[in-house]
Amino acid sequence: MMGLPAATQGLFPVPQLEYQNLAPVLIVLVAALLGVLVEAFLPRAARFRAQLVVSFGGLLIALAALFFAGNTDGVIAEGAIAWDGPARFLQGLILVLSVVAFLLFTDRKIDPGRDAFAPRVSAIPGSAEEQSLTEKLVQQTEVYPLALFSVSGMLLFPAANDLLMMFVALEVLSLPLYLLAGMARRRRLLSQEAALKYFLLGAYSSAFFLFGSAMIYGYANSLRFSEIAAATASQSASEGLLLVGIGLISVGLLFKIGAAPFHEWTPDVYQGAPTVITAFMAATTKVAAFGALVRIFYVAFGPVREQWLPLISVISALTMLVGVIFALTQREMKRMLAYSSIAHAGFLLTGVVALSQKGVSAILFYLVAYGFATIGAFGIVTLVRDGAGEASDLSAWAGLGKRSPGVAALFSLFLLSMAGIPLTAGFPAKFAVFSAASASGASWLVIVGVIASAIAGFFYVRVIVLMFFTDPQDDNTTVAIPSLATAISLAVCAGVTIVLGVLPQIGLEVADRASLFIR
Amino acid sequence: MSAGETFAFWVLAILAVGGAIGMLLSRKAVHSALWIALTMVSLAVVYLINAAPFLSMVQIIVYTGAVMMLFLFVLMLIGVDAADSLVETIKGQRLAAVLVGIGFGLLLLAGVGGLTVNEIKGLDAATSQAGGNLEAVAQLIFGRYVLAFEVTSALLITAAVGAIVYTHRERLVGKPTQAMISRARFTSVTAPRSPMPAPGVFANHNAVDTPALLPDGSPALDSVPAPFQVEEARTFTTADGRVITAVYPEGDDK
Amino acid sequence: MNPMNYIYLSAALFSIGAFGVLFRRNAIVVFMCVELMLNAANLAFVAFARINGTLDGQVVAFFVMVVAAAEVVIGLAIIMSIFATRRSASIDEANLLRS
Amino acid sequence: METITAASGTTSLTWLLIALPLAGAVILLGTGRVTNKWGHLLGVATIAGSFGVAVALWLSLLAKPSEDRAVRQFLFTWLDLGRFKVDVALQLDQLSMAFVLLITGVGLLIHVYAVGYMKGDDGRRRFFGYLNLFVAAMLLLVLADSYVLLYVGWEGVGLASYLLIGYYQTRDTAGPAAKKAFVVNRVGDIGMSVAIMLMFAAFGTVTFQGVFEAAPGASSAMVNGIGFMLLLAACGKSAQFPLQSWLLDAMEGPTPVSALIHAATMVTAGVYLIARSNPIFDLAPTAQMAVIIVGLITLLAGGIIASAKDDIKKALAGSTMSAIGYMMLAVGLGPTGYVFAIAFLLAHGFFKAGLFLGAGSVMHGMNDQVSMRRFGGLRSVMAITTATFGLGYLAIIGIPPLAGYFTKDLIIESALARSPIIGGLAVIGAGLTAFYMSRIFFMTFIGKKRWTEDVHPHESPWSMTVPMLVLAVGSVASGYLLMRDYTLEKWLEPVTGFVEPESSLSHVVVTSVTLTSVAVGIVAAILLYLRRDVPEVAPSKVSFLVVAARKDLFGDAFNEAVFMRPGQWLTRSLVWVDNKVIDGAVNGVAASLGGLSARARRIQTGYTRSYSLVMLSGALLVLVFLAIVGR
Repeated sequence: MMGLPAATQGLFPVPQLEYQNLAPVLIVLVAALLGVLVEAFLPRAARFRAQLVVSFGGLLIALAALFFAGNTDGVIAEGAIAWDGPARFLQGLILVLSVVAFLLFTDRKIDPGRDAFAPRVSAIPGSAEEQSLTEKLVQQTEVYPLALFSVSGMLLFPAANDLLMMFVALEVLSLPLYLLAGMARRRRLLSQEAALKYFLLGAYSSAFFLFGSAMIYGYANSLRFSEIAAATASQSASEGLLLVGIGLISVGLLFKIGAAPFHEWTPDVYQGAPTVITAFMAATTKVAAFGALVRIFYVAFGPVREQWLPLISVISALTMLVGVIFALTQREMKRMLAYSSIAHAGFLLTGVVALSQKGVSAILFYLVAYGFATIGAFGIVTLVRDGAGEASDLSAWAGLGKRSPGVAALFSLFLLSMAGIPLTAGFPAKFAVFSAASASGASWLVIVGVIASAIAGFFYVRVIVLMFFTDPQDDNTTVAIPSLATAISLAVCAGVTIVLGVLPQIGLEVADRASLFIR
Repeated sequence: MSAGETFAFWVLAILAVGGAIGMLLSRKAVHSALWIALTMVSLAVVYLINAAPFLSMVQIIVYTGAVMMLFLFVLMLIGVDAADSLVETIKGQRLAAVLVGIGFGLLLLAGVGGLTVNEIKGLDAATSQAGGNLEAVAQLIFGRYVLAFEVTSALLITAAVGAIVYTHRERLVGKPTQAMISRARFTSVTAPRSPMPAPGVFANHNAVDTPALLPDGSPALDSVPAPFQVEEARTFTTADGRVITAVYPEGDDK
Repeated sequence: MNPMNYIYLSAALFSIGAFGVLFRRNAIVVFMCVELMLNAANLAFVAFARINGTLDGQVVAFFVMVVAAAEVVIGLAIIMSIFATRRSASIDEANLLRS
Repeated sequence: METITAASGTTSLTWLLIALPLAGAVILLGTGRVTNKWGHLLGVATIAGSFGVAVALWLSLLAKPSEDRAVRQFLFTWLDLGRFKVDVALQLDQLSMAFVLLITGVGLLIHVYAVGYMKGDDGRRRFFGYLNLFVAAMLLLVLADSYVLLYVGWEGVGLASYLLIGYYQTRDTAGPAAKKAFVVNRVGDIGMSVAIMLMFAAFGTVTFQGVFEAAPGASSAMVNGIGFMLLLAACGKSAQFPLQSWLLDAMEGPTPVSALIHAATMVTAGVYLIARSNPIFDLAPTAQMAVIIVGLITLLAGGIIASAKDDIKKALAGSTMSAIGYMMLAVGLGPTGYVFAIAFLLAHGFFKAGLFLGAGSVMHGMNDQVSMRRFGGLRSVMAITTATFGLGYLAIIGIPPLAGYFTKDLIIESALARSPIIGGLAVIGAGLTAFYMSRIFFMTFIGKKRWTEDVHPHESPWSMTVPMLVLAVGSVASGYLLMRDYTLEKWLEPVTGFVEPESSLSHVVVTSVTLTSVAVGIVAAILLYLRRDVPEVAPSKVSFLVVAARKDLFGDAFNEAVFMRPGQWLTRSLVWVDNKVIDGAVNGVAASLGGLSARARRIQTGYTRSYSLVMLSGALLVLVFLAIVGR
């Protein structure tokens, strides 16, 4: 305080920042900045290793910091951040999933000497420049700081306690993803298109979110969730503002989780983006966005639940059905997984509809199961290749069980978990959300959910049947030997999927303890 | 609310909506950009009326000054003259867009319209303690919303890194020296040995997008700098009255 | 004058922007429409700040301008890279990804 | 209702039963080539350990008074969602003990046998890994204390069975066979999962104890519904009508697999399920009647199919179906039948495993040929196999005093006590058994040598013959040991209850009727297969018509006409049912959903503007919805 005149000191209270609790976010941000500095000052040859040290170091230290950050609930950072069970749980989950996904980024063995990212994004696809870059094994490592920036936004998103923080976190997590989506090494045109679509539609949706926030601000005269809740409890006039606000904020958040009818970007972006990025964002974005969605609906709009609950129920049902029905006839593996992730958003929304502590803990558990299975499944997709890169069409997967039983079995494990078959993490997850929803009286939604699960089981099992009971259709398909990092990543995903399937109670108890929002 | 404000509101509202509609209906992207700049300036004035002088300035500097300039800059890069075709290619899109757009707008207005405000609380109370709008806003930015402010820096760095990654072409080999360039020119079969004529030479225009005329009277297309080599045919009259049409072949390396 | 007029203006501008995204094909113009939507939201924030007597709305508007600036840089970078490849800024031509 | 105490002392070792083979499976399947050299020995060792634990547990149970023998070992809570709680806990009582001894005992013998049988096969380590996995899953199935945990074991054995049927990946037929087993079993699984859901809905619990305590309070429709669903599950797993079609194809697996899984243990899981659920079935007479009918149809159909098959393993598979049909019939009879069903099941475990191992031994000596038409006269070169197979043959057809006599005759007796029709059909089944078993024995070991030129039959190595000898001893003695002085009745009575069948016919009469039927069967077989030459190639249908026209009705043509065609028809109709009805239903739903999906996909045009149009429409609908519902 030395330089400040006494009068100013009195006028302006120094903001209180709980550094211990904010440490995970700040550490990831610092790691991202270090990553940028690495890009700026280190010679090209040394960057890759330096980025690995910075990224994994940052994420793991952040995880450790989260571990030691303390369990006392409270509103911190001048009210911008809610430090409670769901926030801590989801931050931990996002960090772990990021580590697992980052491991996939590092693979330079599947495509020998090259990673999954374009050597130079600005190079025109098919040009001589690009070719020579590929031959020279030039790699681009800006991916790591960008992804770290995104992680920092994801950490803030589910912990944000006011609409402004939430909006900023939304943008911090989204902007790097728009960029990352366009960086695939192969099929550059598709990748660029994915980036464009993701960007335009993402910006469109965040405009809705923002306008909704403006309406809520006008209604409640505050951006803070607790004050919005207080305002909804007391006021009766100007319902219109509240409804428009809830509606438009929903649009923004439902877009991020990929719920119908705001889901259409999902398959295109998941397909076009580099598969490792798809793995990363499919898992972590959904975790972060669900955290934010649940917080805003439970904390800020909790008192007016009867106004939005029917809406979310209908969207939940619609999303489940759209996801599974569109997935049924997909021939492209990544698109199929994309629709499956849409369906999962629907299943998760049934947990939101439960609107109970059990519902929250079920969602948390489901996000764990979903996150690991998703990274695992997309990780496997990177391994199955043909001459032009990843073998995208389903036919390439025929007979994989004969060619490479281990990979096929692992992929089946992840699919079975997504289908919710017992002894995989997906079963208790689905069971938990459904039972929470039915306990809250949303029986019809549970019935729709069960039907959707049955249809979903069909296309998951179809892939398994294809892998194990069908003869290979062409000999171009090869299964690449992954690097150690990819193998570790897949092993972790498989391990979590099995352990949480066999011993789900462990996870459920942790989720239960972490399921209380503070206001 | 004073009559003056009412008057100002209507003027500004007409300008803002006019700018928005102008943006919507201009065939050329550059015109759209200029129209939307009008809207933004109008909004800056509206902010001023609404006791937000700081924002008004930021709106001018950041939006109209930086953001719109960036738009225009990119438009220049990708071709100023590019215009949208008016033919709708997606079946039913236009009709559906109009219906949904109007429906949405009406619903939004209806939703908002439920509220009647009898009095404006005004910001005097909020700002007086801090000693002015700027100070009050600053106290909020660096107080209540300081974390968001700090985190915004991540956005700006992301933007910078992203722009570099997407557009920068790092040189992997050394820059060619003048000797290398000369050698390449004289060993090449097609490249002209002599310096290129400047654009506009011998033409009756000296505009930079008009090709020079070669001694045989034909236009030297290469003399026009690449960004100005547009795909449409260009007609011009030479100093001796001949009419020459210059067409750049499509897919030409510009 | 009803101070809600500012909000009506904001809603109108927002709707025009939202409609423009469906209507225009040039990616840059589409993006301008999104910017218009953000501006509309800002107007609502500023007007509500005055109506309600708190400055938070103005602060949000300020943040939105910062965010928009970053978004514009990224968006235009992506559009530029697509343009470099396809020589076209039409979003309709980018439709290789579909079912 | 039995009282269940917490496991303590020796019985707290129950979990080891499952843990040992499971650890074996994990090591063998998880380590890769490192364990190739000694993997099979580890596989045998874990089962031996499990068997040792089983014997120790058995002794400790014997030391307890009869009512206190049921123990429950709580392991951990699997899922606790407030209203729905599932513990992972094992229940060891007299019924599961009997199965545990059978599974580990026969399992051990077959593991030993497989060491010799699979010698030289590249995938031996993998094979033993699967076998261990199977044993672990099967033990979990019989030791579970709730339907959910049982279901886990149920799926586990299904998985292991599927992996083992498809074990010979190079064979073209192995894949489809595995697929068929997979698909048909899923139909059964639907029954299982619906039953569990019904229990959960009706009783709020899925533990055996909880369900059985609550069952008397439930409506008759509910209990019958659960009963029918459990029966459907049992039909799938035990290859009972109408879900039997997969078992014959399952013989594509290596022979030890056929012996262990598709004869002695897994296929009896359905019988176990119904015996275990006896408090439900006792309350559900309609479902119980259905069990009897299914059992009767299968025991006859299985016999007919077995009579027409030339492939030795398929003939034995038909015989297995038929035998399990007997067991189903018995469990359908209620408290008079449960004990006899289990008795026959245990004895069957010995002699059918022995028969399969004998068949395996024959194939081992005959270059893996399976057609009995190319066997004959093998007794001269394979003395031990002939002897052990012969004893198994005599045991299964019920010649006194071998195992089949003591066990199967009791089933027939109680069936006759229930109704003369049921009993009569069971007696006919006994004759049929005698016929097809004699046919197999004669065609394989007696009569002329019809070998192909390149085979040089020889006796199998010791590792294979010793298990066969042990099983032969079991085939001879198990029946007497089990039924002497009501041993098994007393043992199982606390779990399943026991009521002495009240027959109007005396024991002697029943025995003589049955033996007469058996004698007719044997004589028919002698006339058809010993007195006449067996053609090396099965007469084709055309030749049948020609031969029938020459009035040669008592020759092979008769056999073909009477046995093979119905068998074929049955098989075909079942395949038809499988293809049309089951697949058809699935495909129909899939097709209509697929059509919907294909149409719906047109929304996904690839145009960003259409996506934003859908988004804005969505936003519009959201606002409309909120405006209507929210106010």
